[in-house]
Amino acid sequence: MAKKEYSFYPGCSSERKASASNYMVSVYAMCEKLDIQLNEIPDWNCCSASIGYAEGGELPRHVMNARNIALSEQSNSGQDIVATCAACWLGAKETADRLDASEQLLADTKEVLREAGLDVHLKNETPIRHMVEVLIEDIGYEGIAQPMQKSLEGIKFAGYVGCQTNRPFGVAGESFENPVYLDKMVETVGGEAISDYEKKVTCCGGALAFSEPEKSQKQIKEIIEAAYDQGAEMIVTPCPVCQMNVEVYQNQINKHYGTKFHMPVTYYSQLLTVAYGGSAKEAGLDGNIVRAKKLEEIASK
Amino acid sequence: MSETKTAMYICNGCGLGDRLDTDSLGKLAQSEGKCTIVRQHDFLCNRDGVDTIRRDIDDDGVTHVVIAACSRRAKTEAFGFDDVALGRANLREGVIWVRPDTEEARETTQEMAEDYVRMACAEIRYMQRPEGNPNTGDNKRILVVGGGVSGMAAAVEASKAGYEVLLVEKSGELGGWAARLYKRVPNREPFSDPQDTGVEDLVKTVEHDKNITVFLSSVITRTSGAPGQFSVDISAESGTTSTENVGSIIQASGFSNFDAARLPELGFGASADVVDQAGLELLAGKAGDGPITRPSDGKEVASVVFVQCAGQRSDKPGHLPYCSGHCCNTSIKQAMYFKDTNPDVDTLLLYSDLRTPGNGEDFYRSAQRKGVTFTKGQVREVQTANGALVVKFRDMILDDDAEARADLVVLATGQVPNSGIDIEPAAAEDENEGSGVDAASNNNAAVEVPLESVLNLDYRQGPDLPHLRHGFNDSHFICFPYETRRSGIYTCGPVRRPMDIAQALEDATGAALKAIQAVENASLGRAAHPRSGDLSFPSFRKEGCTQCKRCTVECPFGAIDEDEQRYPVFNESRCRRCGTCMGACPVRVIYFESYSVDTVGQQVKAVQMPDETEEKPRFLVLACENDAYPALDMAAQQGLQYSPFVRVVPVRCLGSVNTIWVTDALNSGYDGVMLMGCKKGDEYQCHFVKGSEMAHYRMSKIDDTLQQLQLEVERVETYEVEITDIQRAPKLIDDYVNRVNEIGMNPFKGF
Amino acid sequence: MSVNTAMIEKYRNDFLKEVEENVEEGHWVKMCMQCGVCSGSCPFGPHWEHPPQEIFMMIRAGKRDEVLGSESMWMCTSCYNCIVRCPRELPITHIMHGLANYAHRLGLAPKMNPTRRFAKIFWDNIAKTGRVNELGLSLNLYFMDGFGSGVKKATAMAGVGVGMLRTKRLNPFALVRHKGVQNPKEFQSLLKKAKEVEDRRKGLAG
Amino acid sequence: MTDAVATNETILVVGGGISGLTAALETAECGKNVILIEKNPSVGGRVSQLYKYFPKLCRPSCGQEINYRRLKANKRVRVLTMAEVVNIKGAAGDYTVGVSIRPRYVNENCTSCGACAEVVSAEIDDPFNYNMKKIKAAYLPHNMAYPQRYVLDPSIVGPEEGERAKAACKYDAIELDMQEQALELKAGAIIWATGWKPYDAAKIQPYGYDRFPNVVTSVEFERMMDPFGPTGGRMLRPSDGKEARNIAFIQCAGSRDRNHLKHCSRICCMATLKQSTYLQEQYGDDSEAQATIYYIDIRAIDRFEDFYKKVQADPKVRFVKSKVANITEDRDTHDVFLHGVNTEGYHRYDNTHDLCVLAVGMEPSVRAEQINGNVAGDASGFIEMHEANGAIFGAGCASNALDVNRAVQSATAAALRAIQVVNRVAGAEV
Repeated sequence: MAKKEYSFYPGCSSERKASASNYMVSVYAMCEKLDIQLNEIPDWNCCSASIGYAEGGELPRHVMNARNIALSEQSNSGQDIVATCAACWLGAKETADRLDASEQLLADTKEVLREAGLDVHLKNETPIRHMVEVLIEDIGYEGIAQPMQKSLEGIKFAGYVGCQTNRPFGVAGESFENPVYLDKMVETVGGEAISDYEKKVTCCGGALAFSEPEKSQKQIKEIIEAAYDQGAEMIVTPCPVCQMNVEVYQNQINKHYGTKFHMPVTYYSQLLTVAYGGSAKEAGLDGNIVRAKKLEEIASK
Repeated sequence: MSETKTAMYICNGCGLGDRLDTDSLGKLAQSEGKCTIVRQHDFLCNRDGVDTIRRDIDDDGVTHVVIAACSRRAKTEAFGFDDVALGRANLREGVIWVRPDTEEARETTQEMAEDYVRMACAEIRYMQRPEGNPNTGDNKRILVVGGGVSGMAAAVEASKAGYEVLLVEKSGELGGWAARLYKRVPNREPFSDPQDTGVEDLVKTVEHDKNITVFLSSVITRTSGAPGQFSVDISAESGTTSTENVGSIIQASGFSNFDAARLPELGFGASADVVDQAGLELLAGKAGDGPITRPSDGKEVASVVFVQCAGQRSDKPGHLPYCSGHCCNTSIKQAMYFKDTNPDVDTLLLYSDLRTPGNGEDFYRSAQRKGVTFTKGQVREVQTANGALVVKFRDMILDDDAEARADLVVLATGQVPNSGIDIEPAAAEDENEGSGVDAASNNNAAVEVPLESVLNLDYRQGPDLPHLRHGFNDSHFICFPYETRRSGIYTCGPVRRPMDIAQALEDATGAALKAIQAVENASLGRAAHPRSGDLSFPSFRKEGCTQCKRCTVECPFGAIDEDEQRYPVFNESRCRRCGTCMGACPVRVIYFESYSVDTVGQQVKAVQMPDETEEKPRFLVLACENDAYPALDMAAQQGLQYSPFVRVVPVRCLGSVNTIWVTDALNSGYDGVMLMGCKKGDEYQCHFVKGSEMAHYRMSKIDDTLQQLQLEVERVETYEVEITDIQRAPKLIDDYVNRVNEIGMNPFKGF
Repeated sequence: MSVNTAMIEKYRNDFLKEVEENVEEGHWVKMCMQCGVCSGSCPFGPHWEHPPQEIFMMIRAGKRDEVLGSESMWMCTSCYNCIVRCPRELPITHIMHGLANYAHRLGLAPKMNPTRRFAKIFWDNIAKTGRVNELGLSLNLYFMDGFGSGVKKATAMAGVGVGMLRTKRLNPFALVRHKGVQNPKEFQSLLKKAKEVEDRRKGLAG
Repeated sequence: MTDAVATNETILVVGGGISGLTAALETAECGKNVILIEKNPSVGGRVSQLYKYFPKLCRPSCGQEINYRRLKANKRVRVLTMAEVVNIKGAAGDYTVGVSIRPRYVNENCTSCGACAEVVSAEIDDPFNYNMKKIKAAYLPHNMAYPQRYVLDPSIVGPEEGERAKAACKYDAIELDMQEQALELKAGAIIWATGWKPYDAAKIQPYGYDRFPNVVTSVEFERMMDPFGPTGGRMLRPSDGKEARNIAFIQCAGSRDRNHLKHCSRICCMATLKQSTYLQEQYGDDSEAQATIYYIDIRAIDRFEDFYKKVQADPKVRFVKSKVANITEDRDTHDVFLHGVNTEGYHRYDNTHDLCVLAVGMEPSVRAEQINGNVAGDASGFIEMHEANGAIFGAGCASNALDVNRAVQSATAAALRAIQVVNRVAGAEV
């Protein structure tokens, strides 16, 4: 397959030793097997996520995202921007849309960026895509199956797409209420997907897991409970915020609600890396607080 | 009468040949039936079968044809002989499909078929091929009453089809209410802004149209005659009256505005700044593109509140119980008058259901984009103390009592039809017990317009078209909006039902089509809807008539007038051929060429009556041809079965059932008579309006004669049957037959 | 004269006009037809004092203080469920963020609202180095109410912390030094300039 | 059968629903020649799939019986079924219309005796019942079918089932070698009455029509009431066939919605009010049966208000001013949970129902721009009157979302517009 190059926007949580560093490890391993080259945007900055709205206001947030786009257009020109975290993807894409829609906002943004010596045309020509879009649209399910060496047979996954990876942009052709691409990906690599997983697109509380822990943890409890009810052994998700929220608070939820959750929460990239013969380490399985034992066994075979 | 020659064709197809002894049927047709030609055919409705019949008619001078095969509703393309008197004996759906194919049932099935052959022969003997009503008029001019947009549109559309039109307008100018609108609700993509009314152009088109003659400041003082031959007196204010002949009439007399003085609680009358929608249109007209100012002090309006359903959708006395359909869109349009001149004017619209159907949704969104605020609110009161207007309302969305200050309040009041005099106050009596409105002023309860007739019909039953609920002259039927109860006269526009300009223009074009259709059919002597194209017409033996006037009173379409000696005058072109008069006539002098007391009465007598020892009762079923008879057909098609002892006769309407058929049946030994007609009452389904209702009434009179003859009243029953009662109809027959069998045979059997 | 009173003077009675002028995507508020889909779609819906639909109605009804002082908008988890289902295509999530930002700027938002305070901590965190210092963020959050409660909260979350450390998803050194963009100073001035341009645009200066 | 003689004084009506039929009959009864073409094997259109009409609760087949009698008695109307317009050439007063007729495999000899159906075992989905039921592959479209002739589904022509049907027919009405036919028809004016189709409820993802069996559309619910329909006339839950007694009706399902149908289809409110009376009809005064209508505005326009008042007085019907946000399902019982907020006072609800009916809106069956390139249409695809349309006139639901009464009005008006063109062509000054 011809080598595919993308301008890569990793996002803060993906940095080494950050909360989603194992996501990055598995993404790089996966891309290597799929002949995808990720050229990181030099000196990228945070997208302010959604929670930045309160203090940030409109223009500062757009300037932050515009800066990333400008840097990408400058050093990785002609390459689609790819983000692995939904918040980064959303931040950049929304800014691109808003700048395209409002001359005023574009002019203000350019005026500010000029101070940092960044000239930018920002006419929304650079497509801003999520990694799952790249996998489905550019690689395709056959492409995903192609480098497979091991099947993840025998593991039942609840595909938890979450909110921002699915809305408001989502993947073309997929329904907001019942996206099926994650289930298809699981089945492509031999896993068993629970296609009618009830909490597939329910929000885990996002940033409010920090500021409103009880309310978010009630959501998370229902998300995990539904996975157990429908016979899932693991949850797979495309979003670092969902992964962290659904994984790290399980003990607190168990204490608070008396449940006995011990549900591994993995990334699609970890599944693919293992399926492509990658080791547990290459798949970043050592980064999972709740160990994905069955996956590790397959990886070690 | 020209030489009549009758031929009977018996089909052996569709299982008739196997299930019936068709040879004996043929012999029967010759002997008892007196048919000169009797033929059998294995597949009567195919090319060869049809050609056989065609040859007999063309070469052997056959004038009366009976086809003993399937139902009169089937194979009409094959058996479409309209140059002979045609009868159908329903052996398939009427006999073999409703009886089991068993040995025990063979005999009674054969008897059924034989009776139906006898009945068909009896009917054809008394039938004439309808020649068409001789007393026709061929005037093709069209009269339009009312010069508003509805009337003008009707006139223009009729003229475009090449017809001459007379347009009579009561006021001094054309345009009606639409002319007083500043702008109208848009009727074209993108549906976002008020549109010019286009009334001036319409008025110019009418004035320059050579086909249209306009009578201003004129009213109709007398209308008489019938479709194709109406004579109309048009009286001008100046006193001169001209009599014109026209072929059909379109009544577009429009509406009057609800008298908002009936809404004191909303401040109308107490403050000049509380206006109705018509009032706001005047203010907008005066303001032109400039800002609208308050009537009281000329101050520019900075805030306005629209109160929807003012005096509408309410059961309070003097209010309108219905919704006028256009007022939500109109209020939105009027709110845009303000917003388009000055976006800072606060416009609040309080609704209970915002009704902007169809593309009105774009108009609603456009209003919101312009900043009009909408909320669901029940307005209790508009306070007008010391010049400031305060609208007190219950905000249903925020669920609290709120108030809004306003420089101007617009009340969305409704439309009241100018539908003339209510000629059936008795009927209107029971309709509005609920709303506590006294009958006399029923239709004009809401407005003090003096009661004057619109058409001044010189008809026995009254000067105007009958009213439906709430005083509208509308058709009672959903699939036939133009089926009024006066032939050749069609209503359109808001007099028919509340509507906006877009629908009025469409309605007017439809009414113009029907008026053209009326003049074309009247000149050919063909009936109008629902028995469209029927050539038969009513005539009567004057010498037998006792001037009891029952026919002139009971005719649902007011087609029969009275001459000086109070004999009925039949106005054939006004007749819808339903036969209600024939059913009413106590001396049975009224008849149609193809449908008379004999064509059914002789069928009743033609049935062979087994004597009481044979335990084979006989029951007559008189079934309405439009609902009950098709229901029995479809029951047969579905393989449902019923008693072999009934003989079904389709009738044009239960209203045409003459009581003589019932008494003859009972006298000649029938054990019972069953009538199956349509639903009656408020939501009546009978397309001849009162047929089913009168049958119930007349049959209740039969009970007295039954008791005199010591016959049980249960022998004669009248049922309401719908066309979809495919499973119920056969069951009704069987239950009735069993019930009467328990009572026992008719004692008169064998006399 | 604080920014807030300036606002009241300028927009005497019409809160809707004020929102249209100053709140992100505020011009959409008038397009709501009160159907109820957004309120019903919100995962945190039950916790909203006034669901989004009611906020739009209150804005039209001029209830300025109840809206700007309400906790509701701070319950928004930015899950976009309302945006994709709104029959009028209102960008509800952005309007809620805009209202919260505006209330925050006017100082009318509820002082002790946890999300408001966390959002400020988050912004200051990323403004410092251009990237999120996750450890710094968590600690600032725990200790925002002082040392005592901070220790209590930190120990409650110790289990999570250890788990993250063990799996190398927590960088202890971040306490000391966190590397973000190459030139944090220039980045911070960028944000400062952006704020000035926006305030000038919205007439909020001063 | 198809020796359709047509000149430029003939009027072509496309679509045999109530609007097409009305336009054809009204035109013919003014003395004009008409050709009526209908895509399905029988005329009748959507109204023949309705159980009752609002507001009178009368029967559509009653009006159809009258129209069929007018049709049978009028030699000026020629009906071509299974026929569709392929192209339109020419201009007002002189059109040439390409028509293609699909093979019915049954000729005019058919006496609808049903013998062929008895020997055929293969079944197909019944389009008349929105595929909720199976029928034999040799079938009479429905009780009131006109023309009253059977049809053979192409799936059994070729395999021996077709031969068996042919053998069973005593009147050699079955021709297995019938081919698709192309026809050129002349016409002075064209009345386009192709009507509407219900919006595809599967597109309304939050309501899960494609995932939950007990979420049905209003047209499917209407079919359940027909004794000859898929459930023998009873309101049953598709999941377990049990009686549905606690029914939810969701108004504006995919309507007044920029993500779906922008326009309001006018009839869905009245259709739901009508369908709420079916509970009383089926369960009598058993108070346990309950209908809940979730609405934004009840649009019972003008005189329909009387009917709305009657339904409001029915204790079995509850009104909730709210558009349901989404539906979830109990995976075991398949009961549906409706989540939303009642706009009047903002009360949140999670109501359980055993059946949910989506009052879907109307889409034009053929969008204006698909007709022949230059027919003007509004954004929803309904035909809009415009000189550019020449003598192609929209009638009924092809011109707007209309109830039956307005559709017939529109068809009658279209008839006159067509006649005006034909009269000009004939130069026939009356």
